Amino acid sequence: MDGLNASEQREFQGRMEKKQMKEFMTMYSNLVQRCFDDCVNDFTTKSLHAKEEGCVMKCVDKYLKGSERLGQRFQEQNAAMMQSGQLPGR
Amino acid sequence: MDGLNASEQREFQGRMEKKQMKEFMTMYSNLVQRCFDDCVNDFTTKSLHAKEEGCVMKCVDKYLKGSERLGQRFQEQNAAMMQSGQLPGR
Amino acid sequence: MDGLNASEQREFQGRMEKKQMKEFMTMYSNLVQRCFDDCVNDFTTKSLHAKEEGCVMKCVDKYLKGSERLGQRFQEQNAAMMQSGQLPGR
Amino acid sequence: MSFLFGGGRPQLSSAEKIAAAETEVEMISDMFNRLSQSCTKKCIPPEYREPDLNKGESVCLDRCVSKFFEVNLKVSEKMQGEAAQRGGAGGGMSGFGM
Amino acid sequence: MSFLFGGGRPQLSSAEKIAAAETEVEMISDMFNRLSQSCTKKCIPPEYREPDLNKGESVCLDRCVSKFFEVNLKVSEKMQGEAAQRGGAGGGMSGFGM
Amino acid sequence: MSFLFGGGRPQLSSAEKIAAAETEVEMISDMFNRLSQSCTKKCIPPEYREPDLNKGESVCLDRCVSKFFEVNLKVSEKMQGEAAQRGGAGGGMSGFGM
Repeated sequence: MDGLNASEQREFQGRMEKKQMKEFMTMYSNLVQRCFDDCVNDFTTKSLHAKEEGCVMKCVDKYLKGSERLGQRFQEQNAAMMQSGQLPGR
Repeated sequence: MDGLNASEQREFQGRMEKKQMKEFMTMYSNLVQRCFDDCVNDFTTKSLHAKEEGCVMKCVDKYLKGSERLGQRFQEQNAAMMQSGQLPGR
Repeated sequence: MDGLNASEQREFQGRMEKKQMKEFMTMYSNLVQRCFDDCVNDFTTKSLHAKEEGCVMKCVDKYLKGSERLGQRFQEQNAAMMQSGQLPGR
Repeated sequence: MSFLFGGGRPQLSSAEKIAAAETEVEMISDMFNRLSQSCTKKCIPPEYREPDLNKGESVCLDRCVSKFFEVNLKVSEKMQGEAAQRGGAGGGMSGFGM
Repeated sequence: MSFLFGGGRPQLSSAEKIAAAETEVEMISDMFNRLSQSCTKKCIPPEYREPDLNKGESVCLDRCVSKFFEVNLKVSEKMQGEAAQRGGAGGGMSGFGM
Repeated sequence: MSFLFGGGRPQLSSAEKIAAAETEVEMISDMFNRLSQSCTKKCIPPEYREPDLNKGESVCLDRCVSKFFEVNLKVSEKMQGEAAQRGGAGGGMSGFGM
């Protein structure tokens, strides 16, 4: 990312925006699938019952908070690693 | 998909055909992997035995029928959702 | 791959190199995730302990040897299948 | 998908419009793949005694699709609600059907 | 892969031929990745007592590859049979090797 | 990522430089996705009694990220060591941070 000139930077930014959109959609789909898998296991009815719906809501909240926390730690660790000269003994 | 003019539609169709090919291949690979995983668990021989082969055949049939049914229900639900003004309360 | 002329071959080779790089990265990520999943299950400490580290090292070795072996067998089988006129009874 | 693409964005180039339509199809197809994976696992036991879907499996698949859509809708509403609270753009990503 | 591309299609442009070759490689590589995943799970227990593959693991991997190819072939034959019955184009997708 | 791209390669075209930067971002994002998947599974039980992360879950996630980075570093060092032994180019793929 370092050696790019201004016009290369712009091109790169454009591609990153597309990627971010995809990342967001993947995150969203993971969220739906995970909360569905964990919360919905009764197929004697065709609509969600209250307990399942409550589970889904809590699942979404917890998942989003978890992702946020993981993202923060990841960035900290990544920054630390890059600053440390990247590799131990280098 | 709505706001595309004729030439945009053509370009879009072309890309969709490529995507359909990929979808088909993914479906095929999922099918092979799933039936292998579920039916083959004995590695004392190097060829499939009759029981494993029978399991694979039934697995393929059932999987294809299941996919077809899921596809139908999915389209129905998706159509219903789009018709209903998309979002409740909108 | 057969019907390509020289310049098509070059274009194809170029794309294959990019793909190989991606394959390598996927293999690397799979390796990290698998050895992490199998070896690290204690979160009462924030650093790896000796037992976990030993497990990761053995896991990496075994995984790489396994991948190599699988790759060899895969190529043999694939070659045999293509040579046999591809499909039984053809 | 106005939630994603900003319903009222003024003018998109051809390339952008095609890309947006493509993204929409990709998202629907990704959702279908995930739904298939989840519902197959939940409804079809890995024994394969017969090649046909039996009654129980069929009904289970049907209901599974319904419930998956409902979960998708709930999640989508919840996330829009939160985006709106944070002063987000509004608009609506109403599940698969854009 | 003639099953997919229609063996007797008359003339493909350069771009189409390259894309077809690319698709072929992608499919083979996808199959290898899936086979690796399945066979590693079935043959290598997650304990890692030693860094080498032991005899049992090695033999298991070899047989697992054979059986995976055989399953792929059976599935491919079955699907061609069904495509043919529906008056499909014929041709043949003979597993990984096109 | 000099391990992958060969630190000392002389001159890259614009397209190559952009592609390299893109690959780097993709790899970091792939690693984050895998870490998220593994750590969520290991730290958050699928019961969802309350909408917040409790203390135990929070601490578990923090430590899980640390340990995942450490494993990544160990694996990266090991593979560089082996590449070097085989007379490889040297350079260094130091985990996520390139």
